[in-house]
Amino acid sequence: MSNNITPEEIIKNGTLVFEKTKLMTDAHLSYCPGCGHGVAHRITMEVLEEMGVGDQAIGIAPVGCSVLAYDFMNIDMQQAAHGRAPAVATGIKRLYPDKFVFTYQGDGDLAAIGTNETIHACNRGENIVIIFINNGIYGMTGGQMAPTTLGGMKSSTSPYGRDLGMTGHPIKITEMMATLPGVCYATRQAVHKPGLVRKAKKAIRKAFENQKDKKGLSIVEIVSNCNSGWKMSPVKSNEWLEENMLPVFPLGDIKG
Amino acid sequence: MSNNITPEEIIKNGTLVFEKTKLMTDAHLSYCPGCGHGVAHRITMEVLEEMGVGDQAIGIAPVGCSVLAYDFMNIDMQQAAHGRAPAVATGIKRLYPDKFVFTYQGDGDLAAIGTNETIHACNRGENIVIIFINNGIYGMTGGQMAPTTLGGMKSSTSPYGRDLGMTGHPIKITEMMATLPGVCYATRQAVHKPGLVRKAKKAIRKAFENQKDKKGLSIVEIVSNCNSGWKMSPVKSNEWLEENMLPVFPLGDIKG
Amino acid sequence: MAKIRGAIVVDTERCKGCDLCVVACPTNVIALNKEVNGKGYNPAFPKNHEACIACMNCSLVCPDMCITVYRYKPQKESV
Amino acid sequence: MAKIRGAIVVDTERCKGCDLCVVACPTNVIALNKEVNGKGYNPAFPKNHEACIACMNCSLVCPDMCITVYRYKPQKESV
Amino acid sequence: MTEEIIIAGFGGQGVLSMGKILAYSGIMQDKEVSWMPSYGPEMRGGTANVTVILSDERISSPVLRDFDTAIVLNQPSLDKFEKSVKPGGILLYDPNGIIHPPTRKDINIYKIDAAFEASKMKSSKTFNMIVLGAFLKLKPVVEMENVLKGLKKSLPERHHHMIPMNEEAIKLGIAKVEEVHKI
Amino acid sequence: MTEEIIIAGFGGQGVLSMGKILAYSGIMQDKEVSWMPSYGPEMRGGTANVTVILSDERISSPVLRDFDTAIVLNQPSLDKFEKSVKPGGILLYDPNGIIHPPTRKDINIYKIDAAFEASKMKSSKTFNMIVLGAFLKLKPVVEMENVLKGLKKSLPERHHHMIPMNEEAIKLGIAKVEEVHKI
Amino acid sequence: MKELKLMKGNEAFAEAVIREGVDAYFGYPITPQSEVIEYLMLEEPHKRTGMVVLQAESEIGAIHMVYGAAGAGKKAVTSSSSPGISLKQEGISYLAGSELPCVMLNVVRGGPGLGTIQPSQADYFQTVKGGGHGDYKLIVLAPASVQEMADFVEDGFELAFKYRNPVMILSDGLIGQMMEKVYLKPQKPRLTDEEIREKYGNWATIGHKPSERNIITSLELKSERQEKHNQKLQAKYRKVEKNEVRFEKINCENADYLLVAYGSSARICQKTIQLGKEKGINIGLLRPITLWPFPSEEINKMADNVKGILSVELSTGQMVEDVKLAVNGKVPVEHYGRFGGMIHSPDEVLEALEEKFIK
Amino acid sequence: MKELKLMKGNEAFAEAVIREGVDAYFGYPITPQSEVIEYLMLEEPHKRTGMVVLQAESEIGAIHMVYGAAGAGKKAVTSSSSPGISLKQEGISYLAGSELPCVMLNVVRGGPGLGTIQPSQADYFQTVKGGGHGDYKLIVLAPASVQEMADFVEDGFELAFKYRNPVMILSDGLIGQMMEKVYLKPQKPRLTDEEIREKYGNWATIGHKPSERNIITSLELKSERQEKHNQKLQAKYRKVEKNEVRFEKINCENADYLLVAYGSSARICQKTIQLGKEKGINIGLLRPITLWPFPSEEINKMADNVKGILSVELSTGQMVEDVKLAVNGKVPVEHYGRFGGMIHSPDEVLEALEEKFIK
Ligand SMILES: Cc1ncc(C[n+]2csc(CCOP(=O)(O)OP(=O)(O)O)c2C)c(N)n1
Ligand SMILES: Cc1ncc(C[n+]2csc(CCOP(=O)(O)OP(=O)(O)O)c2C)c(N)n1
Ligand code: SF4
Ligand code: SF4
Ligand code: SF4
Ligand code: SF4
Ligand code: SF4
Ligand code: SF4
Ligand SMILES: [Mg+2]
Ligand SMILES: [Mg+2]
Repeated sequence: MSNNITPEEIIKNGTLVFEKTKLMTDAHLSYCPGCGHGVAHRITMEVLEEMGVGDQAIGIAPVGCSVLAYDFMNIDMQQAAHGRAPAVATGIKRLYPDKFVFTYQGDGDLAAIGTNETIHACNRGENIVIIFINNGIYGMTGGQMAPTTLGGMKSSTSPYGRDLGMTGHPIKITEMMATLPGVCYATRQAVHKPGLVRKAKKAIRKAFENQKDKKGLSIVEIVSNCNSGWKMSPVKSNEWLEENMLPVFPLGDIKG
Repeated sequence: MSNNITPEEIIKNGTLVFEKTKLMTDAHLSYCPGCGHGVAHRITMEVLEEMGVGDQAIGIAPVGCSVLAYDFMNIDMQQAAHGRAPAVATGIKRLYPDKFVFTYQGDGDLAAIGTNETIHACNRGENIVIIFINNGIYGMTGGQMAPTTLGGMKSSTSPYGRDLGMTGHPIKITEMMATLPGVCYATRQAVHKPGLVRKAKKAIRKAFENQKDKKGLSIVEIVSNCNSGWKMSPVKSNEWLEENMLPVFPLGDIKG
Repeated sequence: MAKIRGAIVVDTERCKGCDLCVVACPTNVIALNKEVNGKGYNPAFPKNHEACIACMNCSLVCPDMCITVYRYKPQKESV
Repeated sequence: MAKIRGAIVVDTERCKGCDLCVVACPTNVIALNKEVNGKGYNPAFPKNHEACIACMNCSLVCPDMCITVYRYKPQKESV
Repeated sequence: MTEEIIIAGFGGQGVLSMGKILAYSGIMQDKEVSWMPSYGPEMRGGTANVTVILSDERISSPVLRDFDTAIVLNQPSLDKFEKSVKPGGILLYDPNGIIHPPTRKDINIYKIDAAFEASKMKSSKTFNMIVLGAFLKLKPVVEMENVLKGLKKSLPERHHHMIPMNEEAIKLGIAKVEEVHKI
Repeated sequence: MTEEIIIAGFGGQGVLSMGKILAYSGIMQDKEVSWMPSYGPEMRGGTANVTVILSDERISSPVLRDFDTAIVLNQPSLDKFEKSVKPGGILLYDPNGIIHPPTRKDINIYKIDAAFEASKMKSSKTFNMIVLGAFLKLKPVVEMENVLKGLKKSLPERHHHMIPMNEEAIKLGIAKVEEVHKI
Repeated sequence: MKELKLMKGNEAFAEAVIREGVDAYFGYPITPQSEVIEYLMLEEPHKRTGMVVLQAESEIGAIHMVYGAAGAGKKAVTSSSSPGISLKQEGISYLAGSELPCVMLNVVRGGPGLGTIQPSQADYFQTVKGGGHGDYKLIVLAPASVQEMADFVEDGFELAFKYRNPVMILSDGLIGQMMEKVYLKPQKPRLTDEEIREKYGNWATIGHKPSERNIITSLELKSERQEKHNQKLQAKYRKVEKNEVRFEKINCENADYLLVAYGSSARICQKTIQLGKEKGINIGLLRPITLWPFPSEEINKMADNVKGILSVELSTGQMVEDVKLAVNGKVPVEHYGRFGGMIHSPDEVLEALEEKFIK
Repeated sequence: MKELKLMKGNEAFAEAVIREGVDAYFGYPITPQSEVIEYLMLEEPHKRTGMVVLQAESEIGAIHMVYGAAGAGKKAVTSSSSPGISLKQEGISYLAGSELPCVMLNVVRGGPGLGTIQPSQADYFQTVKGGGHGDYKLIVLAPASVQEMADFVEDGFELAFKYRNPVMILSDGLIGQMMEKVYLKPQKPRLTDEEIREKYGNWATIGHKPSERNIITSLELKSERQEKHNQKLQAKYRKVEKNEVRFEKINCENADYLLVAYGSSARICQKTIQLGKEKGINIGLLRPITLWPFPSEEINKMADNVKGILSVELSTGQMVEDVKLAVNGKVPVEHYGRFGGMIHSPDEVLEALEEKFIK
C-alpha cells in the first residue's frame, strides 16, 4: 500500500494504537461535555490494565460528580460517604495489604469535609493511592465554592468572587500532605492537553508502583476543569485553567 | 529594716510580686499533681488580665482533661464538643469581631478528631488564638495514644510502644498550620521551667495582641507533661519531656 | 521516509461535542458535525481525515473515550 | 549592695505536693511536708525560708497557683 | 378555575423558565400558583419537567398524576406524559424530533412547530415563548397583559430589553398553533 | 448464701483490687460473683468504691441500695455508706483519719487498724489485704485456700512473689480485727 | 407591609432568615437545599443587616459554629439535608444539652446512606425521637408550603428563645424546590446585646466580669447533678407539650376516615379529600404543624369519631407510631406512603385508604 | 472447651471479638468503653489470629474504616459511647443502606451533649428508631451480663451476615465496667476469602475481573430504583421481625404486674421481683434481648394477663413507647427510671411499681 491509502483502509489494515481500555465499562459517562473527570478515570484504569492488576484493585468513589465512578471503572468499587474515602480505603487496605486500593476524590470531598480523613491516612502512611481531582469548585452540587476556589473566582456561593479575607486562601492540600512522612509521593498534574495526559498517567503509574512496593501513600492531584461550574465552554475552561489555576496550583512533583 | 528581716516580716511589709490572678477562680484545679495544664491556664489568664480584657474574652474549653477549664478560668466560656473548638470559636468571633476569642485544646482534641476544624479555621484565617497543649497522649480518657505520641512511647493503646510503621509518625500539626496564609503566628513553647513559663507567656501575649490587631490566627503550642498518662512522677516527667519530646517538637517560633 | 498516516473512528453516540479533540488535533483533522446525535450533541468527525498522523492527541484528551486511533506506517522506501 | 530578700506563702490546701517548686527553687528554700493535707498530699513549705530571693521560680512553675511571693529590697546602703 | 399543567422537555429547552413565567403571570392575575420542578442530576443533559398549577382557590397538592394540559417538547416526554392528560384535556407538542406522535382519542391534541419558528426568528431563546403562546391560545388562563408583567417580574432587569422579542414570540405561538385531533 | 458487700475508700487504697481478689476467690469456690466499680474522674485522687456480690445463685442486680457488709476506709465513705448497711449487717472500718465514728446501733460494727498494721509491716501495699483478712474473719464466705488461689489469678505472673506477704497480711487482718459494737 | 413574591421554599426560607434579623447562617452545600446558602450569598445580607453568612468546611463545622454563635446569645441558623443532618447529631445533642436556641432546617431527601436527592419524609424518627444521644427533644416544625418555609423562621426563633431549645424545621425536597406565592414580612432589625439580655435574660457568653460571667456547657460529671439537669429539661419539655402543640384540621367535622399527614404529604392529602368527596367518601385531614410536641391529644379525640386513621408519609412508616401512641388502640391505624424519593399522588392515597379501610 | 474468666464487660467483649475470628477492629477512645481497644492492643490479636486493630483518628474515621472492611466481606467491629455513636450516624446509615454486615458496640453514658460518663440507657431511640437518616433498621442486641457481652459478638455476626445488616450491641457503662464470670468460647479461625464467599455469597469488593466485579453503594439516583431498594430492605426487616425476636421471661407465669426492662436495668429488676415476692406482690419480668426486632407480640400477649406494665429504663422513657405500641391500650403502661448517670436500685423500682399501679 502507498501513502494514498484511504482512512477506511487504514482502519482496516493499520495498527490499532488507541482504544478505550477494557477497565472502563461501556456506559456513557455522566459528566458534562469536556469535563476532566473522564480523562482522569481513563488513565487511572489504563494504568491498572497495563500493570495487569485490574482484578486486584479496589477503588473508592467519593461523593461528588464522580460518585458514579463505579459505573464507569470496570473493577470492584465501594462508594464512600462524603470525604471519608481515605478511611474506607484504610479499612480495606489493612485487610488486603497486597491488593491495589485507591480513592478517587474531588476537592470538596478531599479538602473540605474530608480533610481529617485525608491528613490522618497520610500521617499513618496508609499504603494507598489517592487520585485527587482539583477543579476548584463543588461540581456535583451546582458549583459552590470549595476551599480550593481561587481568589476572586465566582461560584454559586461566592457570586461576587471569592473574598480571601472572609473565606481564606485556596488551600494547597497536596503540599500539606507532602509534609507528612507517611506520604512517599505527592505530585500535581493536569489532563487538558495531550502531553499533560501522558505525564499524568506516568504519575499515576508511579503511584501504583509505590503501592506495590509498599512505600506509603501516594497522592496524584489533577488540576481539572469544571466547565459547568465555571460557566464556560470546555475549551475556554481549559484555557482559563491554564491561565488562572496553574499559577496557584503549579504542576510538577512536590515530593518523591 | 535590715537584711535580717524575717520571712514573716517580708510577707507583711514586702512587695507582693506574685499571686494568683483574679482571672483564675479559687476552685482547686482538677488536674493531677504537677500537670502542665495548670500553668498554661494561669499564664493565659494572666495575659488577659494584663491586657485588661478579661471581660471581653470568651474562651472555648475542649474535651480532654481541660474540659473543666471553665471552672477555673474566671471568664465567659463555652465547652465545645471533642475537636470542634475552632468551629465554635469561629461562630463567636464572626459575630463579635472585637472580643477576644480563644480555644484551649489538647493534642487529641486538636490534632486527632479536630484536625478538620483546626485546619479550616487556620485556612480561613479566623482572627482567634489557639492554645494547644501537646502532651503526646489522651490524658482524660486514661492515657491512650495520640497522633502526637512519640515513636516507641508507651500508652494504653500502644502498650508495647508506638509502632511508627503501623500508626504513623508523631504529627507536627503546628508546622502544618503554619504553612497556611491565614495563620499569622505559630510558636511552640513549654512551661516546665521558670524561664520557659516566662517565654510561653510572652508568646501568648503576642498571640492576643495579634488578635487585637486583627492579624489572623495565632497558635501557641505548649509541650507539656501528662505525668499520669506517662506513668511518671511530675519531676521525672518534665525531665522526660525535655529529653524526648523536645527533640521531636523543638521549641521556638515557627512563623511570625 | 514514508509519512506515517493515521485514521480515527469516533463513537458519535458517546461523543458530547465538547470540541476538545478539535482543538487538540495538530493537523486540524476533526470538526463538529452540524447534525446532533441522539443525546442532542454535535459529535466530532474527521472532516479532514487524510491529514491524520495518528498522534493520538485527540484520543488522549477526549474525556468520553469516543476516539479509536489507527496507524499506518508505509513500507520504508529504502527497503 | 543590699541583698534582695524574698518570702513565700504556700496555700497548703491547694498544694498537691508535686515537687515542681522544690526542683525549681535555685536556693533550695522549699521542701515537702511529711504531714499530708486534707486531700492526702504532702504540701510544700519553705523549709529554708531565709534563703528565698523572691525569684518567683516556684510560683511560675506551680501548676496549682499555691505560692504567693513577696519581695523585700533593703534600703540601698549608699543612700 | 383551576388549570393543572405539566411541561416537559430537554434540559435546555427552557421548560422550567416557561413554567416560571406562567406562574408569575398567574400571580399578576391574582391567582394562586404552584411550580414544582423535577430536579437533580437528570437535569444535566437529560430531561426536565415542571408542574404548574394556576387556580382561583388555595392549591392543595402540587403533585399530580393527571393534568388538564400536558406540554411536551421531546419524544421521551411525550411517551411519559401522553397518558397523564385527563380525558378531555389538552396535549400540546412540538413535532420536531417526534417519531411516534400521540395516539389518544379521548383528548384534544395540538402541535406547535416552535423549534422551526424559533429558528426562523433566528433566536433559539424564543422557543419556549412560542410554545407558551400556543398554550395561551388554547387555554387563555391569563391575559396577555399579565403575561408581559409576569415576564418582566421573572426576568432580571438586565434582560428586560428582550421582552418585546418575547412578546412577539408569544404572539407567533398564538398564531401558529395547529389542531391535530379534536374530540 | 448471698453476700452483698460495698468497699469504699480513697483511690489509692486498693479498694478495687481488694474487691477483685474477693471476686476471684469466690470464683475459686464455685460461687457466682459480680464486681461493680464506681468509675470516672472522681477516681483521680477522689474516692472509689466497688460493690462485690458472692452468691450460690445467679446474681440478679449488681446495683444495690443496702448491703450485708460495708467496708469503709475513709471518712467520706463512712458518711456515705453507714446508712446503707442492712439492719443486722456488718460495718467494718479503718479508724485512721476517722473523726466521726459510726453511730448506728442496729448493726455490728468492727474496726481494723490496717493502716497502722501495714506501716508496721513496712509495706503500704499490704493495707488492703489486712482489711480483707479482717472481713474474712467476720464473714468467712470463702476459704483461705481459695483466697490464695484468687490472689494468684488476679495478680500478674510477675507479682506472684508477693503472694506470701499478702497471705501474711490477710492472716494479720484476721487476728487484729476488733469488735466495736455488737447487737 | 408584606411583600408578595414567587419563590422556591429554600429561597423563601433564606429571605425570611434575613428579614428575621438573624445574626448568622453557617452551612455546607447539599442537594436539595443548596439554594439556601446560594440565595444568602447572592443577597449579601451583611450589607442589608450585618448578618454573617459563612460556608463551613463541613456540616460538623457548621453546627458547631451555630453552637458558638447561639452560646453568644445570637440568632443562628443552619440548614442541610439528610446525610448532612446525620453528621450534625452530636452537635444537636450538645445544643439541646446546653439549652441553646437556634433554628435548623432539614430539607429531607431519600435515604438511607447516600440514597437519592429526591424528596422524602424518612427523617421523622431522627428528628422527633432523637437522632443524637441522650434524653432530649427538638421542637419540630413541619412546613407544608413555601409560605410556611418563610413563616417558621420567625416562629422557630420565638420558640427557640422562649424555651432555650434548638428548633428543627423538617421540610423536604418538594417544599424546598417548589415555587409558590409568599408574603414576606418586613425586615426586623437585628437585636443588640442589650435587647437580647432584656428579652431573653443574661446567659450568653459575650465577655463579662468574673462576678457576672456565663458558662455554656452540657457536662455534669456528678450524676446527681446531671440527673437534676435532665429533670429540668424534662420539665421544660412537658411545658412545651402543654403550650406549643400546633396543627391544622381540614374537613374533620363529619369525617369517617382521618388522614394524618404533615408537610408535602399533607398538601397531597388535601387533594385526596376532594377526590374522596367525588367518590362519596368523607375524609378529614389532621396536619401536625409541630411534630414535637405532637398533637396526640387531638388525634386521640378524633379517634372517637372516625372508623380508621391513615398516617400518610413519604417514608416506610415512622410518624404512624406516634399516631398509634395517640390513638392507643381505639381505632385501626394504618400507614401509607411512597418512599425512596417517590411521591404518592392524591389518587394513590385515596386508593390506599379504600383498600385498607373500606374494601 | 470453654474457658472461665473474671472480666469486665468491655474486656469480655474484646476477648470474644478475637475469639470470634473477627478480622478488624477500628475505634476511638471514649469512656466508659476505652477498655475495649486497650484490651485488644494489649492482647496483640495480630499475633493470635492476624486480626487488625487500629485506633482511628475519630469515630467518623472508625465507622468508615468498618464500612471499607465490611464491604470487603470481612468481619469488622467498632465500639464507642454515646457522643461517639452520634458521630457515626451518617456512617451507620450508609452501612444499612449498602447492606453491610458489621457489629458495633455502644456502651451508653448519660447525655445529652457531653453529659456524664456514668451508665445510661438514653440512646434507645437513637439505636432502635434510627439515629441516622432514612428508613433503615439496625438489629439491636442488649446484653444484660458480662457473659452476654461476650456471647453477642458471635450472635451479632451471625445475624449481621445472615441479613447483611449492621448489628448494634446496646450496652451501658454498668455492664461495660462490671466484672463477672464469663465462659469464653474457643478461638475460631478467621475465615478465608473462599470460606466467606461460600458461606455468605460473592458480593464483597476484594478485586475481581470486570465480568464478576462487585459494587458497594447506597446511592440510587433514580427514585424508582431507590424505592425498590427500600422495599427490598423493608422485606428483609419483616423477615428479621418474624425470625429473630429474642427475649427472656422471668417469673411471668402468674404475674400480676409486668416489668419490661433490658440490659443493666433488667438485672436490677430481677432483684425487684424477689423484693416483690417478700411483699406479696407477684411481678414478672420480660427482658427484650433484641430491642429491634422488639418482642411486641409477646408483650401484647402478656398484656392479657397482667394489671399493669412498667417499662424500667435508665432514661426518661424511651422503650416505653415500644411497649405501649405493643400493648395497644390493653392495660396501663408506665415508665420508671433514673437517668443522667444515676442508677435505680431494685427497691426504687418496686416503690415505683407500687406507686403507679397499687397505691
Ligand atoms: C455529608 C454530605 N454533605 C454534603 C453532600 C453534598 N455534596 C455532594 S457532592 C459535594 C461536593 C463535591 O465537590 P467535589 O468533591 O469538589 O467534587 P466535584 O463534583 O467537583 O468533582 C457535596 C457538598 C453530601 N452528599 N453529603
Ligand atoms: C466525640 C467524642 N469522642 C471521644 C471522647 C472521649 N475523649 C474525651 S477526652 C479525649 C482525649 C483527650 O485528649 P487530649 O485532647 O490530648 O487532652 P488531654 O486530656 O491530654 O489534655 C477523648 C478521646 C469524647 N468525649 N467525645
Ligand atoms: S459539574 Fe463540573 S466536575 Fe461535574 S461533570 Fe460537570 S464539568 Fe465535570
Ligand atoms: S491525666 Fe495527664 S493531662 Fe490530665 S490532668 Fe493528669 S497529668 Fe494532666
Ligand atoms: S490522531 Fe492526531 S492527527 Fe489524527 S485526528 Fe487525532 S489528533 Fe488529529
Ligand atoms: S473530545 Fe471526545 S467527546 Fe469531545 S468532541 Fe471530541 S470526540 Fe466528542
Ligand atoms: S521565690 Fe525563688 S527563691 Fe524564693 S522560694 Fe520561690 S523559687 Fe525559691
Ligand atoms: S509546685 Fe505547687 S502544687 Fe507543686 S508542690 Fe509546689 S506548691 Fe505544691
Ligand atoms: Mg470539585
Ligand atoms: Mg493530650
